[in-house]
Order: sequence, then structure tokens, then C-alpha cells
Amino acid sequence: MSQAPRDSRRLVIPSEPARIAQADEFIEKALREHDLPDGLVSDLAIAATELVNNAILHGNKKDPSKSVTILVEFSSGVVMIRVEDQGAGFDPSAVPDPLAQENLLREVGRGIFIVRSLMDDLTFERVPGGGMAVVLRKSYDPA
Amino acid sequence: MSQAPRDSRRLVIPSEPARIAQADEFIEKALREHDLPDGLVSDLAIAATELVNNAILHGNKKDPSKSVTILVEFSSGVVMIRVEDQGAGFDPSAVPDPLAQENLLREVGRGIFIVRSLMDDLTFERVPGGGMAVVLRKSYDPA
Amino acid sequence: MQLTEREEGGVAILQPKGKIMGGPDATILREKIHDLVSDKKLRVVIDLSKVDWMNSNGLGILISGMTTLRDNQGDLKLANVTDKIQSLLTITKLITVFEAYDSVEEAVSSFGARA
Amino acid sequence: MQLTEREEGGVAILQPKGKIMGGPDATILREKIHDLVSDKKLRVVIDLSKVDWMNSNGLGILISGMTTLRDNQGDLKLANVTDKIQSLLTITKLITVFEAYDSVEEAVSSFGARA
Ligand SMILES: Nc1ncnc2c1ncn2[C@@H]1O[C@H](COP(=O)(O)OP(=O)(O)O)[C@@H](O)[C@H]1O
Ligand SMILES: Nc1ncnc2c1ncn2[C@@H]1O[C@H](COP(=O)(O)OP(=O)(O)O)[C@@H](O)[C@H]1O
Repeated sequence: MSQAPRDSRRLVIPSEPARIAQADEFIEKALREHDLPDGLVSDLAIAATELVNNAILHGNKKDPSKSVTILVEFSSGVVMIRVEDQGAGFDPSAVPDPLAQENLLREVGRGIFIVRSLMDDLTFERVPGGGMAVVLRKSYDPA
Repeated sequence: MSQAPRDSRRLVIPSEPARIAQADEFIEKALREHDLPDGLVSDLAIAATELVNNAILHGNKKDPSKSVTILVEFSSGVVMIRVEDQGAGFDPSAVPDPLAQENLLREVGRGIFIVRSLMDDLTFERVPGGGMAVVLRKSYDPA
Repeated sequence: MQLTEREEGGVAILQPKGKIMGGPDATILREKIHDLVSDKKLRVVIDLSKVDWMNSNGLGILISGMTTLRDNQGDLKLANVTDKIQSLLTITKLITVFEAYDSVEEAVSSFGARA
Repeated sequence: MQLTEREEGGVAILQPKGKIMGGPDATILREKIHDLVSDKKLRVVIDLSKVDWMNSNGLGILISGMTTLRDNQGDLKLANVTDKIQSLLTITKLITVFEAYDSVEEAVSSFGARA
């Protein structure tokens, strides 16, 4: 198996909800350049846009002077997407279970659950000096 | 009792929902110039804005090329407000009862009921050549 | 209509000001309620003290705010209902639908301890 | 996301197109649903055939559309759920919440005769 050289790309956007489409385009472009199949591209796009939405809305609370940094890295058949905000952070274990009967009709609260279901790995880090970084990983068949 | 001379004013607006404030301003200005007391001005403004909203939304279906004509007339201690649209008209007797238990939590459907409650009289006419004219009347103490 | 927001004891207090007559009013309040739902601020008081008058559009906004919050496990209560609005709520029987309080403080504390 | 609307047998059919990922998408669909409620078009089918993918934002839009319509004595049903969306509905258990049909025609006729 030939190991693809490491590829690392970064996008920084202001915390405006409408920027989500730009973030998605950036991410999908990188995935397609690495020849990931359509189904994997959309799973990763679904998961990554969840994290970017959370960073814009919950982390940075739509403050356009705060930025969201998106890092996409490919190495050894694993794609990693890291989304960092400048917010107050949060405790992922305190997020209510979206499958509980009383939560089924709520409009929100399924993002992290969906990311966990679609990806191989999801980790949360507090960034020194404030902010949260959320990192997802998914393996793929490198060309 | 001195009979005030008849005063008749007309405003024509395009059917854009945001025009409601302009219609209200026009109507309230006329009412205040006739020294109607605050409570009566707001009752009339509530009732008239119901009719203008209906003409814009239900009558002209927000088509900005169709207009709504508002006529305010004072004579013999009665104010009359007539709102005419260019829509398909409707049958007022077919409007569901907003006080029925199953309608209580509906967002809409109380406009005509409120106009009837606040005003002395409410009539509906089909305008020759299409459109609906809805006319409300309320008596006041002429200065 | 203008809309201001503050928070007290874990309860969001929305204060509309002016006349609620239609046009952009409903959109403004609807988007605000949805922002609150997204932020999990599900206990909401509408302080009506600064509302000059409202027509059925205003009543519809209050109803849709309440039902949206209830659908999301929250609730909406009214404070400082003016005489004019009170009489509209009475003739439309909506008085039976809303929980209303004489002051923001009473409305806030009706929600009980902070969740 | 783009949104088109048509009517069939007294039922409004909304067809979103593209990706539903957040930002303005929710506002567009929410305003459309509220226009339908105001026009008393309370039977709504969402045709998902042209949706590339959606994240939890899209799911939230479908839920709020359905609850808003139900609160107003209407209903929202799904048609042409793609495999991708089907699997999201399954893992989130929302499959138990929505009524879904294999075609727009079936969804429309599930509403019964025109009211
Ligand atoms: N980057 C973040 N910063 C702060 N809080 C967050 C962040 N991401 C998620 N959260 C918190 O976790 C909760 C659940 O997030 P999620 O599962 O994505 O659902 P939703 O975003 O629809 O509420 C959010 O409501 C928020 O309180
Ligand atoms: N000018 C009009 N042209 C056509 N239909 C109208 C008009 N005014 C009212 N209607 C019909 O009457 C119904 C009830 O109107 P109303 O009591 O004002 O409540 P709402 O406007 O909230 O639905 C409307 O839903 C509409 O179908």
C-alpha cells in the first residue's frame, strides 16, 4: 500500500450563519480531490457542517468578530476535520439524549449524535486561551 | 349639534405586507385630526389594519402590481373606512368560528371577528369587475 | 414593533415595543423564538407593557411563540397585559390559553427554580 | 437549498433542492410554512427527491414544519425519502415521527378527499 503524502488545508471564516455554504464547498472540494466516493463525501459534509454550525451558533454565538477555523487533513487513509471556535466551550457529556421520547419532537439537539453515528471518531478539546476544538476522523480507501 | 362637514381621504398602496405601517399612519392621522379620543383611535387602527392585511395577503396575494385602496370618511359623527382590493373576493359567511375549541390555538382566523367586535358595523361588497370592498363604520362624538 | 431581549433567572424576557400590526412583525418575533429554541432558552416571558396595541397578527405571534416553545419542551407566559390587549384576549377566548401575570417578576418566578 | 411550490388536489407540495445544511435554509422553509398557514393551505407534502443531503438542520426544519402545521390543524408528510435521508431518520428515530410515502401521488392521496 502506497502511503499518500500528508495534505493539510485550512479555512478561517467569520461567525455568520450564511458562511456554512462556503465551509461546505471548501471541505467537499478537498474530499473530491482525494477521490473519496460520493457517499463518503456527503457523510463527511453532513458531519462537518454540524460542527461548523455549532461553532458559529453555540460557540461564537454569531459574533462576526469571532472566527471559526476549519482544518482538513488527509494522511494514511484517514481524513481528519477539526473545527475550532472562540467561544466558552461546553461539556459534551451534558448534551441530552436526542433519542429520548420527550426529545423526539424537538427541533434541535441531534448534531453531535449524528456526527458520532456517521464518523469513526469524534473528540473534543478545550483550546488554550478559550474556545473549543472538535475533531472528527473517518477512514477511506486512498487512491 | 353642529354637523361637521364631510371629510373624505384616500390612500392607494401596492400589495406589499410592509406597507401596513404606512396605511396605519394615514388612518391614524385622519382620526387624530378629527380629535377622536385615544381609545377610539386604537380600536379603529386595530380594525382597519385587519382589513388592509386581508386585502394585501388574501385578496391581492401580495402581488405588488395589484393595489389596495383605503378610503376614510367622516360625516355626521360616523367614521367609515373602506378597504378595496383587486382579488377574487370571498364569502364571509364561510369563515370558520375562531372561538370553536379546535380553532383556539390556530395562529390565524380572528381578524374579521375582531373587527366585528370593535366596530358598529361591517359590510362586504363585491366590486364590479372583480375585487372585494370591506367597509367598517364606527360612531364618535364629533368635536 | 421593536423587540428587546434580556435574561433573568434563566428566563428570557422579550419586550416588544410599539404597535404589532403585521408586515415584518411576525417574522421578527418568529426568528427570535427560533434563536431561543436553538440556544435552549426555552422559558420565555413576553412583557407587553410597551405595546400600544396589537391586532390579530399580534395574537397569532403570541400563539405561535407559545406552541413552538411547548413543542420544544419550553413555555411562553405573558406579563403586564394592558387593558386593551386584555379585552382582545377576552373576546377571542385566548385568555383561556395563555398564562398571564401582573409583573415580569411573577411571570419569571412562575417557571420555578432554574433548570 | 432552493424551494419550489406547487399544488395538487388541495395539497401544497414543497420541493427543496440541493443541500439543507443550515444558514438561511431554516428561515426560508419556516416563512413558507407560515405563508401556507396564513393561506389556510394546511395539507403539505415535502418532496425530498431533489435533496442531495441534509444535516440535523434539515431534520429540524421538517419537524418544526410538521409541528407548526399540526398546531394549526394541518399536517406535513414526506415523499421520495432518499436512502441517505432514510438512514438519518432511522438512526435519529424520527422515522417513527414522520409519515413517509414512496411518491408524491401517494402522499397527496393519503390526505383523503379535498376538504
Ligand atoms: N462549539 C460549541 N460550543 C459551545 N457549545 C456547543 C458547541 N457545540 C455544541 N454545543 C452544545 O451542545 C448542544 C448539542 O449540540 P448538537 O448535538 O449539535 O445539537 P444542536 O446544535 O442542534 O443543539 C448544543 O445545543 C450546545 O449547547
Ligand atoms: N379581502 C379578502 N379577500 C379574500 N379573502 C379574504 C379577504 N379577507 C378575508 N378573507 C378570507 O377570510 C378569512 C378570515 O379572515 P380573518 O378573519 O381576517 O383571519 P385571517 O386573515 O387571520 O385568516 C381569510 O383566511 C381569507 O380566507
